[in-house]
Amino acid sequence: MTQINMVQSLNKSLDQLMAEDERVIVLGEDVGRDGGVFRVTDTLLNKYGEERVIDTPLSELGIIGMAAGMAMHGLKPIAEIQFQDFIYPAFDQIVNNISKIRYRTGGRYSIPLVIRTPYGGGVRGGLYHSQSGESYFVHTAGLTVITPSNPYDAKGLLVSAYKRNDPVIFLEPKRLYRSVKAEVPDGLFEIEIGKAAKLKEGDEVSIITYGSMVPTVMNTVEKNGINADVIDLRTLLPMDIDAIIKTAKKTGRVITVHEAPRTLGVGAEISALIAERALDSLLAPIVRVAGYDIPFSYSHEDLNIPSEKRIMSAINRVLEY
Amino acid sequence: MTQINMVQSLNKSLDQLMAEDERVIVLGEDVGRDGGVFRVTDTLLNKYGEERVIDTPLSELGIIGMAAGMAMHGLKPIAEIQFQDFIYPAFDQIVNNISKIRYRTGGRYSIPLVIRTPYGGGVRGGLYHSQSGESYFVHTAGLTVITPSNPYDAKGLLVSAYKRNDPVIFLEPKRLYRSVKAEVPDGLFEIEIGKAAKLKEGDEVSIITYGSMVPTVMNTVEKNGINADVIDLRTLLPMDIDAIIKTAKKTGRVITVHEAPRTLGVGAEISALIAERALDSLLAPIVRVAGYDIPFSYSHEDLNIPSEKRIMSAINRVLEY
Amino acid sequence: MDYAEALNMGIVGNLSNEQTISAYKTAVLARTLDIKIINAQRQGIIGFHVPNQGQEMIQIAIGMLSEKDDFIFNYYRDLALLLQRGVPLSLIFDQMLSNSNDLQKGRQMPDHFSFKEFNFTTVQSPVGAHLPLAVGAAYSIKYTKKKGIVIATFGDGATSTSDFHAALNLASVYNLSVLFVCENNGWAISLPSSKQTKAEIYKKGAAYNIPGKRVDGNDLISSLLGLQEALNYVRDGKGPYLVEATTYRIGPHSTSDDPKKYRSDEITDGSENDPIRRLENLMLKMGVVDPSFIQSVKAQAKEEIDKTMDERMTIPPVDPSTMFDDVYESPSWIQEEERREMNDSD
Amino acid sequence: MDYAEALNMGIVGNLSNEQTISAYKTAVLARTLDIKIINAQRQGIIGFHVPNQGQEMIQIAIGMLSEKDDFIFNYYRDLALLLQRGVPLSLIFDQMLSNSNDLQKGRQMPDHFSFKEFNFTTVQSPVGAHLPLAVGAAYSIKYTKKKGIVIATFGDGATSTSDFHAALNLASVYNLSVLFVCENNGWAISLPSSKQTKAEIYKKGAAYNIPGKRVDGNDLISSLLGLQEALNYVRDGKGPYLVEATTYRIGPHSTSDDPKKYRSDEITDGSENDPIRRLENLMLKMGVVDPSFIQSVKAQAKEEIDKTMDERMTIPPVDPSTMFDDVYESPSWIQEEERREMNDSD
Ligand SMILES: Cc1ncc(C[n+]2csc(CCOP(=O)(O)OP(=O)(O)O)c2C)c(N)n1
Ligand SMILES: Cc1ncc(C[n+]2csc(CCOP(=O)(O)OP(=O)(O)O)c2C)c(N)n1
Ligand SMILES: [Mg+2]
Ligand SMILES: [Mg+2]
Repeated sequence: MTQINMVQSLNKSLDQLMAEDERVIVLGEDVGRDGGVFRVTDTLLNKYGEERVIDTPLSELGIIGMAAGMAMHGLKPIAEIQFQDFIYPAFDQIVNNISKIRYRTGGRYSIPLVIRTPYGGGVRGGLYHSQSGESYFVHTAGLTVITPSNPYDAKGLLVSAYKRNDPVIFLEPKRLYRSVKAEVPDGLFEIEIGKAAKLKEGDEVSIITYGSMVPTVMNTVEKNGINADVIDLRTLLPMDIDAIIKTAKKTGRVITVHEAPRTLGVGAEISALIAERALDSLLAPIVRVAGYDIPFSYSHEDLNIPSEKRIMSAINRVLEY
Repeated sequence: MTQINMVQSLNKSLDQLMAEDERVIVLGEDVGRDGGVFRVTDTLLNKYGEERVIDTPLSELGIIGMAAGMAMHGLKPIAEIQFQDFIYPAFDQIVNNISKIRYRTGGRYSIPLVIRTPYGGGVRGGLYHSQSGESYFVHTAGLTVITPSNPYDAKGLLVSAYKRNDPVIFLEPKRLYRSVKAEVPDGLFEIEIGKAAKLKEGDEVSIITYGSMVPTVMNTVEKNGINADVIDLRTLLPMDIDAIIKTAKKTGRVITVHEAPRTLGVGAEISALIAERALDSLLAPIVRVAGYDIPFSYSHEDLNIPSEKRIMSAINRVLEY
Repeated sequence: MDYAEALNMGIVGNLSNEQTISAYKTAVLARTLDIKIINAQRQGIIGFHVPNQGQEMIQIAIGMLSEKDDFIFNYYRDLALLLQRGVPLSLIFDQMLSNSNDLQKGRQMPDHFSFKEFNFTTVQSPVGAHLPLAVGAAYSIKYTKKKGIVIATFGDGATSTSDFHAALNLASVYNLSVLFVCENNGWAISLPSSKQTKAEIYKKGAAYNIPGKRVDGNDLISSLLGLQEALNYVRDGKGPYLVEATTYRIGPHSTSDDPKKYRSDEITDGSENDPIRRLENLMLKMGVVDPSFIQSVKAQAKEEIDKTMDERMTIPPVDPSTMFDDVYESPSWIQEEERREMNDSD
Repeated sequence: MDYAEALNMGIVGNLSNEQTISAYKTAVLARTLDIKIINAQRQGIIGFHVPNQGQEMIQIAIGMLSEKDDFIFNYYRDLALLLQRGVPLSLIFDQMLSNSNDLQKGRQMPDHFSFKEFNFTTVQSPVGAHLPLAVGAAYSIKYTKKKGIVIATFGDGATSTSDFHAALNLASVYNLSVLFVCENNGWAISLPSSKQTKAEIYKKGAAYNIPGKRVDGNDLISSLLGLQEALNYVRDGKGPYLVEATTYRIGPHSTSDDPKKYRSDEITDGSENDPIRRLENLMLKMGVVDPSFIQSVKAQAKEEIDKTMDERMTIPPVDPSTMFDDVYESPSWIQEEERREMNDSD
């Protein structure tokens, strides 16, 4: 096993899934000849041809709607939306069609579709190449929402997403595409959907985070020698309720960290779950560290993404409470 | 002052605003000749003509996008989306354009646009005429989200929405369109955006709700003689933080009630705000009574909308805690 | 199309008497069913209905020319099409009544059908949203080299949707076998087609290099003729095709609608220009049937429908606890917890 | 269009020498600016750029024929159009550098301009999303009986978006004065136009009964001619019009793109088929200018641009605390609280 980054891991996983299963079709803008603007689908066109690696016209609605039709009829499409910011033209298809087709047909049709899309800040992309829109999907029953935080999870979760018989929104933290390397097994393997990862055991404070913020949280905790329980949710819908409640009860001090805006960010749901189920264990307010409730300003990207400093000040706030 | 219902109140308010201000344009599907499928725009076409009361083609994207362009250029459009369930084809315009144009132009353009739309269950409309999608908008900075719960507030809030120089999502609880009557002043008046209404003073439990659930909550509380502080948020973004924290501190027992699905419903944000700011005052878990995390099944509509029974059982849970 | 002209062209000759009679029977069945449902709705037995009346002929023509392997992505106003492709009345009633036999478990409003066995995929309320799915299905057929094509129906209103635009462009770019049939009934609720768009609908294919054709959708023969030409094109693998069938919505938009607010009815049930009456007149004129036969078809339809509805009404409603199933292949902890919560609060 | 032919038709005669020279100067300025920005991007001084090279002529033609009162809804690749309508270099640099003079307060990526004083409304990244806004603006102009029309530019990729479809239909239904100009540069990042759609783009108007026309967007005269005809139609209140200007994206899609992965360059900067070179050759051939004049235009452009950039680079960056302004007319408690939180954590 060699060390590879997340782009390499995803690319290899797609390649293996396509080699193994003829029903897998990759489609999206610039996924073919160009290999994807982040190169996640590089070389796939040459290997699998135009019928299976489809460069689509500029229509997110078309990509997701067509992929859903394929999925209803025997294929296993893996669609790419070039930036998560551009998924909204397909939002009606997501909310009103793909998340409800199994339900409304009484379970007689299903949509085994994976929608991969890079999200979050970190490429100096201003308002429209930086959004973290996970809340819009987490509020939508029928969807499964996943976000890996490292090259290993990226593979295991993508394989699980592919195996799932329901639509999956697979959010790739673009800031971590090339910044983190890890050993990733050559073969295909799965990581259970709905199960969080415990990244660090600790007793004094619980930090619940996911995706793009994981390395920042880990750096903060390690540099400052914090005795923290750190949880990487990995699946945002359905969230790992057991892991959340267990850590809250253990430390009594909880911080949530994500890049999406605070108001109705995923942190809100975590707080609410804890305030419903573990109130008596709480020793301090549940503090949310999040992106601000503003569009993602081009010039001040770094200020909008939660920094180690902001995380540390939240830790101090709950520890000193 | 005579007693009128919410449809009459909204209709009269629109009529008065159009009479007073030539910049007001009403547009949407079937708003003209038909007077709107719920009759909210009845008679306006005859009074103000086709240029100001526009029957549009079947394109929510077109309605909202065109209205936004009008708003950028001196008009005051009030758009109707026939059912909130059908707003999603315009979601990209809402999330990426109208909520961000003031910001991205450095404040040099604004979008004084009101988008009215009926939401919630109660008309036996199954999956697609019953959704409560407020969370999608409340998570979107740049929008203002309002929902009245009675004919009086409907007028005051609509007038305030019209006066606002920013886009407003105005959610009308269709179940209450004709079921509640109230005295409404003839003249135009405003209700401050961002301010909740205290519907009932009490000490033992706080119930925070809004829109379609208000009468159900009030009935529950009154029938069962509950000593409750009842808050009707009226504005969902920005929420009245002072009212929320004050009541939480006062009673220490909080219930949130809404029709939207629980996961990342507005109740989650309320819980999180309280868990951050009033933890020490809490005497019981914060309990969310909400629609279920499922599509809105046609046959079991009544079971999906929180009932008096479910609200009462939540009240008992926190009171007995 | 003028019948005499059709006769002269020898077209009707291509259609056997049996086929014509069978089409006529389906039309009468559909019309009778529609009236029955509207009455049931008025009595509160059925919750809602979008009447099919006036649009039977084009739908029956589609049904006649479609093949078993074709996938149909229809819209909510296609009762006659369902019947023509053989969906039993019982299953239709089960859905309209949302009883426990309904294949969809009572989850959708009446008229929002899904009959997998008949390759009727699934109807949603959001107008046009099935069209990109239809294109994906066609991609799948092509890729897996299966038999059959895709036929998608929709109204004139749907042509303004984003889905229509995306679907036609993709079908054209990938040269997929999709027959798009617009049932232009003149109205989208209260909006006349002339305000929906300033173009003739069959010409909208030009934006995607898709050929288009208009047929008289109130006339069985014109519909069959035009569809046949389009279907030959599509089945030959030449790509998608757009047919505009001009037709007329005889009733209100739905049982919630009052068309008096916005139009005067141009065609009414049973009048000389009612498409069923037109077929009746043709058959009588050509001596295919006699008036007593017509009467017996109508009586039989009524009897069959009354009987079936009585029978289906005895089936109990759907069990509410199923309402948490099928959100996912298996429910997550959230649905399980909510199911328990609901059961507890009973 | 062949230049000799144009000469024969007496067309060039309609254009004064001064106008041609002025157009040429703008083209050179735009090209020089583009090269400057790309270099600045390589040095990390400017964050990002979508090169304008190759598309100058159609943009300059639009600028020449547009009037002060017209509202322009342009897209991100329209540098020459901005210059032709008189936007000062200084303001362009302020935006590209996101300095504290930037009218947008540094909030958007480079090339996403808004110059209200010049009736350039606002550019967003999501392709096509400005088109419905353009239609609304035209509605407003019509309703308030103001002067001017709306001109919207966009790429070939944008024709596949939902916004394009909605916008053209509405502009047609309400007979609004919108000139739609598609700058078909052959590519949408790596997708050639031939895979974007199987129709010719100027024919897409047919779906809405909007007339369409194709012009050689690499040729000033052909662009002016075609646009003039379209503008006459629009200014006469006859409704919207769709112009397809065929052009060519000389550079990469953006500074993040590597076109070698998907194409070989067909037109390169300064080659015989470069649109600026073509205009140069025409002017030389017609004796409007001599080679030394050409040299001096280029030298002047470079000097002006170097000077302006040096000057604008001395302006300090935007104050971060402004980042919470303009979410609303006045910030809600949420933005105020977050602003305080940010300041405290400093
Ligand atoms: C996206 C969307 N917007 C609005 C509606 C409300 N609505 C239901 S049917 C309809 C008119 C549809 O007209 P058309 O497509 O011509 O079909 P018809 O009903 O005439 O058969 C409208 C506006 C909807 N169902 N979906
Ligand atoms: C809705 C949306 N989807 C995807 C993108 C990513 N993207 C940016 S530019 C572009 C291609 C645009 O091509 P075209 O419209 O021809 O304009 P050009 O860049 O060629 O001038 C794409 C796919 C986007 N900005 N917006
Ligand atoms: Mg219609
Ligand atoms: Mg292009």
